[in-house]
Amino acid sequence: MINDKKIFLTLLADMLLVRRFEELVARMYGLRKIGGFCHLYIGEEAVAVGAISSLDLKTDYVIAAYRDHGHALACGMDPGAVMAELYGKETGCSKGKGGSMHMYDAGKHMFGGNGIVGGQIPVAAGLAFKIAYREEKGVVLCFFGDGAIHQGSFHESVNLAKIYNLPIIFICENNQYGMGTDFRRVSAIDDLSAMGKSYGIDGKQVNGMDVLEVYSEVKKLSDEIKKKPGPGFLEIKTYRYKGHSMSDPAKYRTKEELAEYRQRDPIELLKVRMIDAGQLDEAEYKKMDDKAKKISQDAADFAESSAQPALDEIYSDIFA
Amino acid sequence: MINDKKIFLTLLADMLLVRRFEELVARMYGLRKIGGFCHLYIGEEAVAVGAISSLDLKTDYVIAAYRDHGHALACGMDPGAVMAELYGKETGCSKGKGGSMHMYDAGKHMFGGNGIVGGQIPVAAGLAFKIAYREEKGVVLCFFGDGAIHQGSFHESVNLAKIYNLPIIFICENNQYGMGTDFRRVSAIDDLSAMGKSYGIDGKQVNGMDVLEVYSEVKKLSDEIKKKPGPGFLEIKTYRYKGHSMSDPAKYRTKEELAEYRQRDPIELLKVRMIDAGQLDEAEYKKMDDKAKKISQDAADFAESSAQPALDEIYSDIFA
Amino acid sequence: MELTVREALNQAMSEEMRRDKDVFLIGEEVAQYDGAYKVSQGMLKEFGPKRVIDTPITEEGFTGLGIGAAMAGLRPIVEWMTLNFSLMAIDQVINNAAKTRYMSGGQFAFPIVFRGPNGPAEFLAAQHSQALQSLFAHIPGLKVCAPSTPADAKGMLKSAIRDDNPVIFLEAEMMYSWKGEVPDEEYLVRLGEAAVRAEGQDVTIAGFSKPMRNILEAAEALEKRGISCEVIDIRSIRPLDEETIFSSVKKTNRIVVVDEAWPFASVGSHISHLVTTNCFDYLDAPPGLVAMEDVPMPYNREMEKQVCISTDKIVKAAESVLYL
Amino acid sequence: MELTVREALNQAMSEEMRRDKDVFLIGEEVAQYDGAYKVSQGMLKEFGPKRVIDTPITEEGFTGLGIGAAMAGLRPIVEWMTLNFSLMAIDQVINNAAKTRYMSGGQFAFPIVFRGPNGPAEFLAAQHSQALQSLFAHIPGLKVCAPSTPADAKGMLKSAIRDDNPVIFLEAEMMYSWKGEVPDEEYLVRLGEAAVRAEGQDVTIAGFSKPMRNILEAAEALEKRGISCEVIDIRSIRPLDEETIFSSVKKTNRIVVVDEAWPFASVGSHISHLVTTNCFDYLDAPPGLVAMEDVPMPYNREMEKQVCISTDKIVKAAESVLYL
Ligand SMILES: Cc1ncc(C[n+]2csc(CCOP(=O)(O)OP(=O)(O)O)c2C)c(N)n1
Ligand SMILES: Cc1ncc(C[n+]2csc(CCOP(=O)(O)OP(=O)(O)O)c2C)c(N)n1
Ligand SMILES: [Mg+2]
Ligand SMILES: [Mg+2]
Repeated sequence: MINDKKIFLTLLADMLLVRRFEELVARMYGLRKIGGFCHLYIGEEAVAVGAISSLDLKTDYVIAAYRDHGHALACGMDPGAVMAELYGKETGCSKGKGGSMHMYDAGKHMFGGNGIVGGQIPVAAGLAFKIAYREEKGVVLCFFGDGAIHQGSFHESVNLAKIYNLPIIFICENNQYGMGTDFRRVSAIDDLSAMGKSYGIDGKQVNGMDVLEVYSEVKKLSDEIKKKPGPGFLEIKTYRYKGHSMSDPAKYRTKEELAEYRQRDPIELLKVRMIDAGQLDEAEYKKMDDKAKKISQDAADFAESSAQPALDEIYSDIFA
Repeated sequence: MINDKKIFLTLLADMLLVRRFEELVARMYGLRKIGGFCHLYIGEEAVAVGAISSLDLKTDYVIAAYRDHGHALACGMDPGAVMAELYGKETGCSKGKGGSMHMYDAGKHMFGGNGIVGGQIPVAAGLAFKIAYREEKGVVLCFFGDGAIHQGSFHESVNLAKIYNLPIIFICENNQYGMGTDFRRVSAIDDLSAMGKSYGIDGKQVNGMDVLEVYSEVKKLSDEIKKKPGPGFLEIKTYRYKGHSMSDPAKYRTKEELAEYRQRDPIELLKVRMIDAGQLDEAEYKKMDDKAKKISQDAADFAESSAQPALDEIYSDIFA
Repeated sequence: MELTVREALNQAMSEEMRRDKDVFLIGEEVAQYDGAYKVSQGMLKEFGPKRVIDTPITEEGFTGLGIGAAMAGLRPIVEWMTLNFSLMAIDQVINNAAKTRYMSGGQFAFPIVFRGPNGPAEFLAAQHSQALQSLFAHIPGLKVCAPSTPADAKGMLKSAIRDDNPVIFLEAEMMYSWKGEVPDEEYLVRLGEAAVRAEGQDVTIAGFSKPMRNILEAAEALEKRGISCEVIDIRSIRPLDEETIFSSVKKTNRIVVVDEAWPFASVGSHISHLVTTNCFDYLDAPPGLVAMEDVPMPYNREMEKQVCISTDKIVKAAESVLYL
Repeated sequence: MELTVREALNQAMSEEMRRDKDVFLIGEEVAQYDGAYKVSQGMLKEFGPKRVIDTPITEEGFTGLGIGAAMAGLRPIVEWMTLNFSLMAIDQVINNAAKTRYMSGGQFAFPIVFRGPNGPAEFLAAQHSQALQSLFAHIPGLKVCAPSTPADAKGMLKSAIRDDNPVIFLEAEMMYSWKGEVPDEEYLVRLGEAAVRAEGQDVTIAGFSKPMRNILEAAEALEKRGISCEVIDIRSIRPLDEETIFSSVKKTNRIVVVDEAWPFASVGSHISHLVTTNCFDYLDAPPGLVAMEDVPMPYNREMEKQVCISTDKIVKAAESVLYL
């Protein structure tokens, strides 16, 4: 496990930003500034932040599903551009054409955002294929949910990645539910990491409420892959505090279950650990938290004051 | 392992019929009586014959891919109707509309015949679903190739079968090649039966050149399933003597490899075993073989003398 | 009684499940969650988990499973959470459901319904706003329907469930809360029959599903200006009730076809083609087509509105075929 | 020089791979087997296994892999062994290749070609005889081409490979052995341009891909009877060269469109619709459409012929629009 205060502080700040940003998104959704399907990442921050922080996005790549605000921010995308995208404004990262499920930043190597469950997994293999083809040193992190793992696209892609020795880590973000469905109800096995075996990969379960564990495991694996290309597979166990999307009251789980996970809150966990180790005090934490709130609010202000896209923009960006 | 002369004789006769039938098909293809994609089963007879002979097709079901003549005959379909289908005649099992890849006999519970690699696997799960839904006692045998196992449809279907406890045996007929591709080149693992683990199933490899082993393993598994419904998974290792289809010269493999497998010919193996056990002599064998040839020739004569379908039949059988 | 489309669909399925124990409902979130759009509300409770079945997110898998179950004699209703996801299962629909009866020389029937919301809703962007009727309507062996009222939703879904052939049954998210009168007693609406919603003389406007509201609004606006519109709710895309459309055009001599989909190779442009071919000498103007703009759907709401069908676009198209 | 379509396609790919090291070929049996239809003959030998890549039978997987590689900057050629199997990958094509540029506000380009034989060959039955141009042509964000000569096959495939957008490139098994003159020197045929194969006055006959042979035969037969045909090889379905078609119709006042696919919601009926909409006052007869019979393809060869396009059907359609 890492033990580097500077990294700890970054991880904490990044998780706080995602948390505060998403809380603000929820409010703005309530105010109808944002519409459509909107999936929040609250509770799961340690996964995207821990995993992506360990990368070098000059050479590495990230691709995710529709629950992608956290990944976008963890890739260092401009919070203003992400929020403006949620508002559908022309300053949004996708010029207001993509919305919540379609965050992209080509320069930051954030390749989406995909609304089709499992749809990004073969594409991710293609990103890794490009790295291998050009003999570069990068690795791809492909995020998908416990619901997505049963899609055929997962099976096909992992096999392809293995036979071509592609530098990719398949990360199943197991937040226990696919929409209203407890993952155990739709999976033949409970330890999803065992699925790697079908492709000659030793999968591993990782505690996704512990950002340091996530960071360390992803870093270790990506370092190995950069030396000896080939796919890795991690099941990162996590939990979402909110409903599946803004319209889901999440009646399919108990209050107790939610409360239990809140006890293991990833931000709280790191904070306490750092305070215990004398690396942080409450005042410093408060300052970090305030900063996260301020960045989020600035993003919302930016989005609010940005212009609507011109209507004839509906015809642009179809062909290159 | 079974030891029942009556069953041995049936298995031998059935394998001989498939062998002689397919040899005649090859000749008739050469004479352009048969056209299109035509995939022969020579060398693999023990798989369909062994597996299907162990069933009771009043309650059990069979579904296969496009290499389906052997399965059709093993289900007890009328050889004349199968041959006439290959000839495209109105007396064909599918009235000349299906051809080589689309053998069906609703009454005999032979449900195809599917030209899309992997396409029959979810359908097979549906047949098993019907058995479970109606609380019947049957089991479904779903045959597919080593090439088909990488299709997403396999992964999705096995998971479904497990979570719904469907009575089905997934049978991967591993004849070592998918078209011109050695299965090891496109599979992350060599022991395909290991893939069952992802779905909580103990897969098993079976020697597909030994019809008694196939018969016994399938029988054991289907008996178990009839007692306690749920999917099973067998990888039956076999070998096709001919090219992938009639147009394939099969240059991708060595003469030695083929010769080696011919040494373990499934018909020869059972014959010798029975002769050694005093259950058969050469004359009896010759008689059985002649009968197989005669049935095949009769089938061809029937096909030859059957009428072409009326041309306006192109508009029928679309809707029920 | 007055029902929403959602309730009408729910009643159709529930009544048919009471009537025939071979009918069952399968799909993502249809059971414990009562349906992503609550169309199956209460059905798990009434029929239990054997007949109202949640699936993993495996469209190809559970669609094919439904097809196999139908082939073996059951009568599945497969819910696609939205039609967008049917693209992952389309091979099963086209290559197995639509063709196996033919390939087997008529040995099997496929009494199966595939249903779910189709087309754009609001704010959903390109992957979640697709109207896919044209892809399915292109394929012989499939029936395709798209009702626009609670009464049709119920009567046609019941017919679809009793049909021995695969039926693609298209709903629309925005329509689920639409209300309308539905007969109290049991009834069916036959597939393959269009409905004339308003009789008129000057121009025919024909469409189906959600745009029917815009069509009726447009007709009203035009009536106010003294233009008499004949409004046809196509309802059944395949089989298509060509007669009703053609006889209307032979009367009005002008038609606007409305299809909430991309225009190229669409149901809409096909109907335009059929009208031209069959009513050429009656046409005083070429058929008008109101389709979605030919672009992926943008997320921004104003852009989205720009892309979609609107009452105004229909009025303009009617003016155009009337040379106004 | 004289080449077959097969050789022309092979040259197009090989030349582009020599020119640009980001171009690679991936698909089932393209490498060690030299292609199921031998289109990639010798390419593994020349370019090695890094650039000519065999895949497992996983259309969704390797199609999506190609899309990702294109998104990251490479220029993949994805071979579908036949277009029939593209149905297993169509979600990737529609939801990712066609839409991601738009959904990202123009951040990514998708320089990718999907190619393979489309439509009926001989004796292949319903699952292996599908002409799927209409499904792809319906989708904004895709280009679709279907050449009919070795020269176009080569020149258009080279253009498709250099295009920064997803191109569906439709071939035909029966065409692979067709021969024709191909320029010796390097050349490109631009996408989006139709070719007038014969000038004429009395009737326009327009089509693409394999039926072009029947069209030319039909035109010859009609010429012998003194009927002068203008023959248009559409070549590029999307973008469609509407101008060439419309100006021909404005001259001849009659058109027969030939599309080797099911008629409903097809490219063929769409072109008929476009012609009516844009040339209404010039038309002396409604457009004729020669399509496949609206049935799944039967195996029996005589039935198959009955279902397919034929020279005779085209002649009859021309007679019909000429009121002969
Ligand atoms: C192919 C497809 N099927 C269904 C849906 C509808 N849907 C959206 S999210 C979702 C649940 C996915 O769960 P999971 O993969 O666990 O991701 P999570 O939402 O938990 O992050 C479903 C069913 C979809 N978008 N795409
Ligand atoms: C979806 C799909 N992709 C490709 C093909 C072309 N194809 C037909 S058979 C075959 C090889 C299949 O190999 P395997 O599953 O091992 O079966 P075998 O022929 O060995 O019995 C291929 C690639 C097809 N029919 N369907
Ligand atoms: Mg989940
Ligand atoms: Mg094989």
